Amino acid sequence: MSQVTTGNRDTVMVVDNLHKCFGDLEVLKGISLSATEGDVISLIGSSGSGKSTLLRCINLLETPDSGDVFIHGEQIQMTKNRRGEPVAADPRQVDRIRSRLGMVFQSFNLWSHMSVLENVMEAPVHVLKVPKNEARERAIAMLEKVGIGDKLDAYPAQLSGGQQQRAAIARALAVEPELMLFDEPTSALDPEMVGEVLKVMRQLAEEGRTMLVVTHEMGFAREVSSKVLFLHQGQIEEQGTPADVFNNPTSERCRQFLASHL
Amino acid sequence: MSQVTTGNRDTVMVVDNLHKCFGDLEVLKGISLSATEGDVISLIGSSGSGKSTLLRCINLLETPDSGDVFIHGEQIQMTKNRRGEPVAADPRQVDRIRSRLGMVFQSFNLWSHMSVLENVMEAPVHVLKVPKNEARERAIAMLEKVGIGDKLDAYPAQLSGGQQQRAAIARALAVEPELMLFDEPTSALDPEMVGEVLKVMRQLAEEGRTMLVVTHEMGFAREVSSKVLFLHQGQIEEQGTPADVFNNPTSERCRQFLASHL
Amino acid sequence: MFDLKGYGGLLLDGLWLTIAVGLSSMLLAIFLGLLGSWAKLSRNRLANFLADTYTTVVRGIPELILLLLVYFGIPTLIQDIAQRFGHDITIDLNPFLAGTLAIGFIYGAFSTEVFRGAFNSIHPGQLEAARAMGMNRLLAFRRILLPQAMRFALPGLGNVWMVLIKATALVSIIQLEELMRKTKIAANATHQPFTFYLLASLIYLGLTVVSMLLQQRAERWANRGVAGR
Amino acid sequence: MDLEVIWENLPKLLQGAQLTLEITVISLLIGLAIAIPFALMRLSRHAVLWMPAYAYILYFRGTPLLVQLFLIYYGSGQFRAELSDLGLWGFFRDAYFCGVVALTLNTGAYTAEILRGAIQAVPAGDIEAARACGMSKVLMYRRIILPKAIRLAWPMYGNEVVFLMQATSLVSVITLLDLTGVAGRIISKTFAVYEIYITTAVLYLIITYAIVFVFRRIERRLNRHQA
Amino acid sequence: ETMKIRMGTEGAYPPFNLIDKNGELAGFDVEIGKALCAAMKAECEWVTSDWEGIIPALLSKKFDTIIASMSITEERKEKVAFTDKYYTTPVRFARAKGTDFEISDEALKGKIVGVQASTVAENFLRGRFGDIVEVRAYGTQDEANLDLLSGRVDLLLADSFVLGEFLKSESGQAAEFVGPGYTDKKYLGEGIGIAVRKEDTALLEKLNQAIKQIREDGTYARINDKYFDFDVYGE
Ligand SMILES: Nc1ncnc2c1ncn2[C@@H]1O[C@H](COP(=O)(O)OP(=O)(O)OP(=O)(O)O)[C@@H](O)[C@H]1O
Ligand SMILES: Nc1ncnc2c1ncn2[C@@H]1O[C@H](COP(=O)(O)OP(=O)(O)OP(=O)(O)O)[C@@H](O)[C@H]1O
Ligand SMILES: [Mg+2]
Ligand SMILES: [Mg+2]
Repeated sequence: MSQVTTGNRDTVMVVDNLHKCFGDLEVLKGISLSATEGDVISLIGSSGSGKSTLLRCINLLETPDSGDVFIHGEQIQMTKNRRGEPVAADPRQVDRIRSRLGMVFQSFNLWSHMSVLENVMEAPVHVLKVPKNEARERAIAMLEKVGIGDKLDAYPAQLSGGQQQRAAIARALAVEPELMLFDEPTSALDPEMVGEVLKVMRQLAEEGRTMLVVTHEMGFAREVSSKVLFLHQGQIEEQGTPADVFNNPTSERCRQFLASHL
Repeated sequence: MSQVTTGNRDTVMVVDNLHKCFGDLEVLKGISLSATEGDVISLIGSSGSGKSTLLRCINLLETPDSGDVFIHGEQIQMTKNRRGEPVAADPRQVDRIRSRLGMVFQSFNLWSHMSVLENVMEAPVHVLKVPKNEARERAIAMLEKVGIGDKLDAYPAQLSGGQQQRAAIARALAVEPELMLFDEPTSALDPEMVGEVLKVMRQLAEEGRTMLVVTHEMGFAREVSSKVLFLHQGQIEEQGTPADVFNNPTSERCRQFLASHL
Repeated sequence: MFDLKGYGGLLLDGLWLTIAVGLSSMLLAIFLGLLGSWAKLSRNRLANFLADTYTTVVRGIPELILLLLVYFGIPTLIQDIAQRFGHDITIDLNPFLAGTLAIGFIYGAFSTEVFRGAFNSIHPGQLEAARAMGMNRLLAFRRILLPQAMRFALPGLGNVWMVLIKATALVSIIQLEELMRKTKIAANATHQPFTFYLLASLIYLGLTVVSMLLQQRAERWANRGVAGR
Repeated sequence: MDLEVIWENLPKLLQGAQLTLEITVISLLIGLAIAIPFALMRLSRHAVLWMPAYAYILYFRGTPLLVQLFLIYYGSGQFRAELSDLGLWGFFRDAYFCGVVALTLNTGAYTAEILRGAIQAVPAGDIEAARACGMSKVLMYRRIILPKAIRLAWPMYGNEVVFLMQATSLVSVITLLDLTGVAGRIISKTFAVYEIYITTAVLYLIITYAIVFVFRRIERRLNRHQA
Repeated sequence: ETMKIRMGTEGAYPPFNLIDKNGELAGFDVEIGKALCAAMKAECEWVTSDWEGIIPALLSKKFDTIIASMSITEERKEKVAFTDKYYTTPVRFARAKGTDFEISDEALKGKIVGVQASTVAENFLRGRFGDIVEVRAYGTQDEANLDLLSGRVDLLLADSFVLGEFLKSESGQAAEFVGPGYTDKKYLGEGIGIAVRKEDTALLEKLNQAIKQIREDGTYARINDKYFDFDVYGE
């Protein structure tokens, strides 16, 4: 397996031998990966293979059973609580790290009691302490970029599926995160809109931001990403540049998966 | 515009000049369409164009402002309430008609207090009065078909996005509906699983069931459907056989939309 | 610890009556609460109006007054009318029934509000899915809405129950000797109000502990399937 | 119906109603202020935090308000010497103070329990989204969880306000003359049972209606987001 | 045919009427009531009711008489009819030992006086001293007693017998009588009577007869001596 690293760029994230179980079900069986500045890593794999769980473990929405996560070289400190379950040792550290990550959820998770604009402004204003006016301007610009500038005052319940997803993307981008975790960010979008969103993402990559993207869009994985990981039953079965993975997959399972792509 | 009809097959559904507003926003501006037995109609269009709203109007989850819906030749009777809002005249008629339609929601809407199996058994047992044992067997078979036979007793919150979507598909199919309304049924699925689900749908089409499918999968629209509709700003801009629409779109807007397909 | 001067048995009798009146009126209250919240959320204006009137008026009038009106006022009125026509009748409302009806009726209004809030909290998609499967209103209510509403309603119902069980003390005014009245009797007879009031509060506390444990179990059951926090 | 009795006693009843309103409002405001920290403590995983909160909520929800009033008022009388030494007897001597203390602690416990239920009912997705953007626990509670929980709790809290308003009628056991107390006194003099009770009921009804009206208004504002 | 009467009482006003530990009614009122029944050759059934509901209960025929140490007052007479008195006691002030409150209009100025609500003692206090003292009304005598001891009130005014019982008790040692006994008819009424509904004139007549009879045949004296070391009937 080849490893994509570029000498003079910073390592943004390292995941080392991550394990996670839900009850008896072992969902992640020792995942290791790393991302350097400007990397766009696509995570592909069949439904239920653990992609969302991996993303959620990286920003500690799920607590890994074992393994380490480093963000910008800083290790997220873990400890065990009295029941022997692993927990974060320092909640402040976690908050601080999270505020530099952006996440788009598979199910969007927009705050239903806030308008779209309020959703997007929330973190910049209250977490990053950006002045309100500035945050509003940037939020509006972001929402216009994803094509829902006319829905600023609508509540999430009044949006179509794709509009909700775009609002969620805008919300994640509004904190100008150093590392972005996208969980199927284009699943509810039409091809045209997918194109638009991908354009935004490519632009971000060029600005040097790092992204970890779970996607079913093989087109995206092939064209935008600098590295592709194929997850299968909780393990990384295959990884490499898009060219490697798509043209010469070494794993049988991966070949099969890619073959089914219409 | 060409119209796809086949002389000796029954007309399953007719929608005639449907209008729907949300407040000032006119979402559907006079939609007419019809489906005959065995038809698979793909509804494509950009995000926010009114696709979900159209599906929801057909089974009266949204009440249309004007226009008629016929299911198997039976017109859904509308009347006005005292405030002048249109409402269904006979709730029993609506219930009866709905029990012959199946719907997969864009946001799945699985019942969160029931396990996957219970979700799928619910309507057959309590609406259609299928004996419990029989319903259970059929539900299990259906869940296995969509590949989540190992998640029978999991609750929706414990499923991955794609698993939830498959459970929702199984739930809709379990009532063996005559007309199925699918709202982006494969959005959360990986390409492999998309292939599986499409196989199931194709099979259903061959059994003579009729389907109306909102989709962003142009591959699906092209290969499976008997008719493609392109919705734009609440109107049908383009319709015809997949070949017609994809190869010779007459509308400028439609051409543009399809061009962006990666 | 407490010198009860032999009044323990008396208090126990009172406790049973408190529990009996409490449970039966709570059942009535839940039934009326479901009915009332349904009426409030329905689109029928008459039902809205009736339910609104019910909850405002009943919640607004002090329970004591309502109870007196039901138990004394109505029989007196009927007797007076009968007398005017030359009949001398005695209307004897069973105090247990009257107490249960009055308290159930009053707390039905409070549980109406609890259920209304609970039904409002259910994600609309849950009902839509039920309707789309062809469930009629009643079936969707029974199978989908009610179980999910219980999730949101249980804490509020718990509160109603806590207040209700203590409000049963009111029925002493209609000659039902429940715990509080027995306590008063014992406190007066022995001139030891602290002893007996403290004891009564401990008994109520015991009832509460049992109720809270049951409520916790019920909440755990109602919250099945929701990611545990 | 003897309208004259009503007319004659109306000023006294209105005075009683004023006391009722006063005590209700004061206890409600302080009660709400203490309910929020207690609800949060109750949900904490640290025994030092949740145990006292649990005990407080249990006791004040678990025992009759009548007994609480009795114990706080007459009980404090038993400790006059000790309270005097602490300089607190001046407060406890006053029935008004004791009444407000008892009602505040009582409504605080009920409100804390309502809030606890509502906080637990906040959808998991909302909380995850808040955590994912780096909100600290405090910020998350302030911006996401509490605003949402208040929406869920609102109708039940409306109940609690009405409960409390009516519960104030018990303060007559500690010699305060609220609306019910005044009514009782007039009745014992005039025996115009139905006249006075019905007038009292109407006064209570007016207050309740005002409360319900305000709560409805606020609820509608809070629920704007529900399409 | 024997007459059937339902006798109503409170059961929470010892020693006049109370419920003993076996749940049986006892007390002076109750024994008098039983004696009256015997004298009338009536069959009696006893019913208890909270004090607040006792007159409404009589009026709505939950029972036929109230024999619960109820003073005969003008206001009550508007609603119910009373028999002749069957006992009467004066009311008196009490103060905490170690205080020097005297009973005179000047000395009482601004003092706080505790009294049981809805009793003739309250009537009297408000009528006679209402402009001078601050009246504080309690639900039960015990509560008023507690507040005398805690110093929240300066003086108590109550039925001299009930108060005497308290002063004899252990906690009552810290207090003492002060001033004379009052029997002012204007406020204190004409003594304690049995209430019946106004229309039941025949019953009223019979009860009055029976009271006379037990006074004469010594039954009253026998019951009196069981409870009191003086004649509670008054003059
Ligand atoms: N309840 C509502 N209140 C107000 N506006 C609404 C409501 N529901 C939908 N809309 C608006 O109606 C338009 C059409 O919505 P619809 O959900 O039908 O779009 P769609 O074609 O399904 O889009 P997508 O592909 O993103 O799901 C959108 O602009 C949306 O904002
Ligand atoms: N809270 C939970 N409790 C129990 N099992 C869970 C829970 N969350 C996820 N799982 C299980 O873990 C496995 C991995 O889930 P995950 O959401 O990571 O899949 P995924 O790769 O994101 O799939 P998809 O493409 O369908 O979203 C699934 O089998 C799922 O059922
Ligand atoms: Mg996923
Ligand atoms: Mg849609």
